[in-house]
Amino acid sequence: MLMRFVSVAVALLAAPLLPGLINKTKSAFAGRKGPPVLQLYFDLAKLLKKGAVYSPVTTWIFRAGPVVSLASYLIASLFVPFGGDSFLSFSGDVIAFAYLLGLARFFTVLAALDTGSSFEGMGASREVTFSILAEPTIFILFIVLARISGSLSLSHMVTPEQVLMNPSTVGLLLLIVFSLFVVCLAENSRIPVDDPATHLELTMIHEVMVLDHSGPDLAFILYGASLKLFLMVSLLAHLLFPIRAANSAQGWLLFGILVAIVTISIGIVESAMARLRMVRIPRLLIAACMIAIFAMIIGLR
Amino acid sequence: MSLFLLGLGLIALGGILSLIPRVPRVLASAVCNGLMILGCAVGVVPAIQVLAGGPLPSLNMPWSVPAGQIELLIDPLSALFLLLHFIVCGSAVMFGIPYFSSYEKTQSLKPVRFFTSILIISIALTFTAQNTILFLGAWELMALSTFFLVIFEDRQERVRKAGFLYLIMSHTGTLCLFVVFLLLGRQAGSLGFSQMAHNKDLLAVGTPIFLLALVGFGVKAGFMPIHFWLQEAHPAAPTPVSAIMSGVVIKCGIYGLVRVISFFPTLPAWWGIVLIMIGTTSGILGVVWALAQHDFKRLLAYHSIENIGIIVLGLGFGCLGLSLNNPVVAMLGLAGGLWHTLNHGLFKSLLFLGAGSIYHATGSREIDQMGGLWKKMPWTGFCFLVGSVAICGIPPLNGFVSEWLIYNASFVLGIHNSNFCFVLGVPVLALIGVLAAACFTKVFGVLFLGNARTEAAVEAQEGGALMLIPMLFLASLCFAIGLFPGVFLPAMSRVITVFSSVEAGEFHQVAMNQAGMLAWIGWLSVGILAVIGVLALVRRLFLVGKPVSASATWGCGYALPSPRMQYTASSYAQFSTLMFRAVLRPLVHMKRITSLFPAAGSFESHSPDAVLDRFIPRLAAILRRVLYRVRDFQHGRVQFYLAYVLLFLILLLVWEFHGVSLLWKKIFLLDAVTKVPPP
Amino acid sequence: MEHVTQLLLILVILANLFVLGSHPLGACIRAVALQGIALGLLPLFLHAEERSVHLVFLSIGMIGLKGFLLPGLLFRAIRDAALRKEQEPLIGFNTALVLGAGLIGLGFAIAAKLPLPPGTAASIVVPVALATVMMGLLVIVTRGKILSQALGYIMLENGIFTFGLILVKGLPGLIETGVLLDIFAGVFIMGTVIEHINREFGSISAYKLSNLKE
Amino acid sequence: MTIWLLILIPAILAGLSLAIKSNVSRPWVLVVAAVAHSSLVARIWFLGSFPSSGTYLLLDPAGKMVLGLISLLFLAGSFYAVGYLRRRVDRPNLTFVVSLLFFLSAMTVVTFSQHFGLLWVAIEATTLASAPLLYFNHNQRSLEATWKYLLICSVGIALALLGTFFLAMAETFNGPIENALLLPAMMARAGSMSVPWLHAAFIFLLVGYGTKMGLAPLHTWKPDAYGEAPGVVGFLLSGALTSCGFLALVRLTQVCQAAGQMDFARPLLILMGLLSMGVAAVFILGQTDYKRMLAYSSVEHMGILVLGLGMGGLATYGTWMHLLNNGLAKGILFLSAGNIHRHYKSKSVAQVKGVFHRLPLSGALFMAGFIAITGSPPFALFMSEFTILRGGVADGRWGVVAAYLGFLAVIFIGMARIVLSMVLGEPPKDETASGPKDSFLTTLSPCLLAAAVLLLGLFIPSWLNHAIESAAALVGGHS
Repeated sequence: MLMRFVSVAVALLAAPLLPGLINKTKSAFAGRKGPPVLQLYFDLAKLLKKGAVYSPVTTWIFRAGPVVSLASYLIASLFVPFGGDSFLSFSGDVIAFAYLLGLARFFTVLAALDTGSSFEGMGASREVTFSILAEPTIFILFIVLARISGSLSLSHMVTPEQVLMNPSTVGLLLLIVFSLFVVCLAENSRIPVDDPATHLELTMIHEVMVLDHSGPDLAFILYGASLKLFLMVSLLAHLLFPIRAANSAQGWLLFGILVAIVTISIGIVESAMARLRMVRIPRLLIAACMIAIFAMIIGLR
Repeated sequence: MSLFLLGLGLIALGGILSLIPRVPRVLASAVCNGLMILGCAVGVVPAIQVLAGGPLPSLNMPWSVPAGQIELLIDPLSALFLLLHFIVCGSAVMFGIPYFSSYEKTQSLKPVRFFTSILIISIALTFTAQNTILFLGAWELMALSTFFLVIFEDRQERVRKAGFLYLIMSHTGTLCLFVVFLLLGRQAGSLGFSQMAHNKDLLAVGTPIFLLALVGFGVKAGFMPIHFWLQEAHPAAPTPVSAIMSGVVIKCGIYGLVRVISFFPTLPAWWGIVLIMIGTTSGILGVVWALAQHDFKRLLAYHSIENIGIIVLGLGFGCLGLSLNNPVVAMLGLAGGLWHTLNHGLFKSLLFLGAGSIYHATGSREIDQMGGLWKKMPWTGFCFLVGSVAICGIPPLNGFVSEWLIYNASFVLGIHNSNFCFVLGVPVLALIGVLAAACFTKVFGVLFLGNARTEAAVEAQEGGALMLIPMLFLASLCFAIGLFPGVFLPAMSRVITVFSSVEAGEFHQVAMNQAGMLAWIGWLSVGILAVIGVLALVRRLFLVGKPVSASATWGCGYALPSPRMQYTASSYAQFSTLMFRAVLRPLVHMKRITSLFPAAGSFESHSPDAVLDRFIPRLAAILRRVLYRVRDFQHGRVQFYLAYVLLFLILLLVWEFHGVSLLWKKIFLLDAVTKVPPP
Repeated sequence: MEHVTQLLLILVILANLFVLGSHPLGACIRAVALQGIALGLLPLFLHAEERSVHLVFLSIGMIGLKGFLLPGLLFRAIRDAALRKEQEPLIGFNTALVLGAGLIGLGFAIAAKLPLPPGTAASIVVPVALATVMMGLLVIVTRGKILSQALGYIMLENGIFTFGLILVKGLPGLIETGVLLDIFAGVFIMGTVIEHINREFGSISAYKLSNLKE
Repeated sequence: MTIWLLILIPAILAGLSLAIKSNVSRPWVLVVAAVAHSSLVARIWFLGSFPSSGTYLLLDPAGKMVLGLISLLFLAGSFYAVGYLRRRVDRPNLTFVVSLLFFLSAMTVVTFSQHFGLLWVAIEATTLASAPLLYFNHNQRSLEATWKYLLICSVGIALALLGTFFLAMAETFNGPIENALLLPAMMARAGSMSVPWLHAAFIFLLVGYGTKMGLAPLHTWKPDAYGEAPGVVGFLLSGALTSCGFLALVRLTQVCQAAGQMDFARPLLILMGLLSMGVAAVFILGQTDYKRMLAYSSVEHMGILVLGLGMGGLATYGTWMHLLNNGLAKGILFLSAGNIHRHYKSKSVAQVKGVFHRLPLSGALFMAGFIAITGSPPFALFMSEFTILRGGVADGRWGVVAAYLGFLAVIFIGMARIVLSMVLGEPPKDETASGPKDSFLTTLSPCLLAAAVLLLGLFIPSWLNHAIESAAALVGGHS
């Protein structure tokens, strides 16, 4: 039990590392030195020390947005296995996991609309539109995973050890990983869907929704975003090498390496690709969805 | 039973007293509405007792009409629906007190009170009747009283059209039900429900019964594509009535379907698949059309279609589970579907009451004319938010509980079966959920957040305690179910034992297992609230002693933003509806900006209903042409009329004396067919 | 006697055909009057074996009524309305004749299926009666003048009477009441209405009477 | 004695009314006649007796049902007629009152007559008595309607006469007999009747009395007559007179049944019923005149009656209930439509808007009548139409069941469109140009009728049920 607490605590502490790692990768590709890997920790510390500025248009919802979304990510992290078993696990927790992300999105979007800014409204509109495509994809992937693993609990689903016994399903796993990777990029506002680095509001999705937040609120948002990225990367990491480890040193080592691989791949994709035009993004997501459906057809056979 | 009858009696008394002429307004309102609310409060008690495992109250009296019998029984299924019914109606009636008072100057409220009481009573009888005649009588009475409530503002063309549509669709559906119950009665040898249940003979005519029940009950419930009265009638009715309609009346369709299915001792697998297909269509298309609306009551009406889709999806899985003999799936699907019925009734009536509150305050139903209402009506805003989160199926509210069960049903089927249909539920529910979230962020965001767009929205204010109490009551119920679902599961497992094809012992076991799982969901929801509370505290602590200042919203450098520049409901949904334009086929009226010094531009879009606004007019045009021809037979000349007499006479003579009669009998299926033997 | 009966019945049919095929109203009325006289004579020959007073009275009454009174009334009506010809039939006279012939055939075809009680004198009574009824209806249907329609109605009545004659023995009284009452209804009430129509519409063309329709 | 009183009281009062000079007070004679008639009928009903006067006039259960209905409707109609004629004192109403009383007399004879010849005479008399009623308005339109009514019904009745002759032929086929055409005697020796002649008689009587009843395609006089006649006349024609036609068909069916010829009669009755419903459905859809709509509704219900009669068994039991219910419900509709017509001065649906707001009581009654006549609970017609349907399903006549429900649905849609567009909406602005509003006498009868239809839908007293059952038993019906 104690190990599980520790496990979650480690994950929560490690989450802000990922954006730093991605940025490092990108800098390496660009031939720059780049910001330190721990940059986000510094940012968070600085933001938490600051006061906040609120628009008079905003209400309670604006303040609740970051809190609710961070709370959902925190709870969601209980279902995800890191170095070993997840903190919590019950049949059907996978649905709860997805809907917690939905709760976070719901309040983030409302907080954006609360500012009365047309830019933030635009961001919110885009966010929900892309989620319309991403969400069913995730669930289709969940079906395949449930079918392979025979379980409805997230920590078992992303470590379907049966696959290793049956080489023919390895291809299936690859399809799943690819599809989930695309969804992960979209959900976490990475290139080619969204560009977290740009400051042109018109081209952004997630960043534009949080334009008006400041101080601890922004810290909550930034931390929440990194946590969400960490959670999804963790899922991908497990799927890359689906073996169920106890909360042991080897388990954490393996997990760390896999997370790094996925994170660096994200960095590589970000470096190698340009941001897609807004109207092209649905096509990318639909492609991911089609791959997921293909996986489902194979998986159901 | 006496409590139930006492409740109905109080409600009836309220209705009858409302007809007394020349009573002071305040007194009439207080007495009639008070009696109705009290009646609902009394009536809900036996429902709760039954769900808690108490004995089933029943009443059996002779009734001197052909084949009639006054036979009432509150079994767990009835109790579930009665619970919802009395809660929603009591709340709506209380809400109606201030809501209708604004109409009092222009028209009499007597019909509203009278027909409301008739409506409440007839629905309660629908849910408890155990005799076909009584059931159909109550059913049609419910439809008629709803009709009279819908046409409350009959001077408006829109309301008249809605009332007409509702009436004819409802009656046509009822005619299908006549056959359903007569077929059941023919096979069972009696028109009593108790003889129909568990009857093996029913299966011989199962197919026509099922299909006709789908049409007959589906019209009332709003299955696509026979939903099309719904999005007209719900917005046209006064809001408390819309709340009852969306919360309870359409649930009568679900109740009837479940009741009929529950008679069958075994179910063909294709029934479940058909239900899943209907659920999928209604769910997705309902929410897609909702997304494209900008009249908030119409939008809520389309959401009712969506949620009916979810309910039917759940029932479909349940039936599939029953026919595949998989108690886990059956339990999950049926419990999910029926529970969602309850949940939807609660949060949808909550949302309608919220909408009514806004309409009462602003006099408009255009989402795009609102904005910033949270500051004026925080309580309504809070309740509406609770309803919005719940309808999207997001934790920690009740919508999540039932959707979680249905998801699980589909997942469990998918793990063990290779049929594509079986797993359809999962992505469909995901799509519906995310579309609903898109829609309700739109509604809530544009109504309550940002800046007010019109004068009416600036001057809006809360409608008083009588409006808020029912909303807060419903909202608290949404929370209660969301936070403590495990408490309600035993009641649900009792409801499911009503099905003839369910063996109680086995299901109880499964139900108990699920209760363990649902307890987790409850803990999860509690956890969310707790973590939110802690984080809010943390945030507060961080801000202690720090400067918190106010400054205008960052306009990306634009210095003079006006409320009209905010994202509207239409613009917010435009990107998403673009993806569904193939089915929505929106009508766009736009003045493009073409010159360098542009004149005022404009943009307007409507998404007409596919069935009502596209298919029906075409059908009607064809029909009109044919009718025009036929009506020429009555063209006024008496000679022709006599010619018909002559020709008819000759026809009959030839028929009789030259042996054509046998042929005619064959063509018109006039011959009696003996009872279908059991297989 | 059989031959006389046959002859009278053929006369009835011929009168029918004459009315169907000709347009001077006067001639048509005369033909119907002749038909009435022939019918009036029929009971005497049809039940030749028993010459009862009853039959004689019936015969005289019929001849008086159908042969003289009704035609007289109709003559007066055409004089009042200054009508001479049926100018606006719905279908041509030739077509009407063909249809009439068809109806005679039909009458015979149907009658062939209806057995005659043993001892009935004239075998063609039934087909002639049926044909006359239907041809009377045909006249009403095809003619445009209300007077012609009244004429058709009398033919229809004549057809019924023809058949009734078979039953005279079995059902004393019924035939008389029936036919007289019917004549009363058909002609006197209709006559009153015709007069009203003439006043209101200024014509007795049936075509004017087609305002009420869908 | 009772029989002769019932027949003669209206006739004598008709004579008395000649002596009354005032157009205002004369109509009260109707009420006197109706009250006297109905109290005598009520006495017959509650004593449970079946009076007879010789062999020709005798009350049997079927006649008792129809007699009760006619008397009740006439009672309702008489009060309304007083209210109606008070509004139309400008028109002389002597002919109207006298004809109405003779009409009652003739209908009474129909219910008693046990002899086909007498039945025929009485029905012919009803035609003659009702013709002046149609012509009450004395304008071109009513004249045309009267002419059509007379002509078509006269042809029909002539065919019925021929049919009666055929029936006599069938009976006397094997030689002269006593009591020919007398119903009980005929039924007793039905087995030895000549079948071909019976069939021919059936066809001619069906066409003849069917014309009187207004079955399609012989219904063509109905929309014109009902459309042009005053509301109360339309009501008595559609409720009472058609019941007489129905009784004639019941007599015919009795004979067929006794002769074992129902296999022949059934399909004819069923087809004719369905045809009537179908024609009514087509013409109600898109109708623009609400009184004509009521006429087609009458065609529909006559169709339902013969349909039920043809199906036999349970359906026939339902038919007898329906006869009663239809008569009562037609009263609500025709009488309230008459009020609406008087007020709006138009029969066109397009001209009549917002009756609920202008004439609340008549509007509510018209709406209630519509709900009742289309067979919706809680009104009694639901019970009877449902029972007929139950009979169809019980016998497994799927084709009939499907057509029956289909037509009911179409008729509901057609009527709903018309009725709703009339009762709802904004009434015309200039209230001064409109006719009289509701008065006590013109709404009393329809209100009471509505109450009766409602009560019968919730509760059927055992004595009434017994009467219906014994009437149905005559033609092979059972509950």
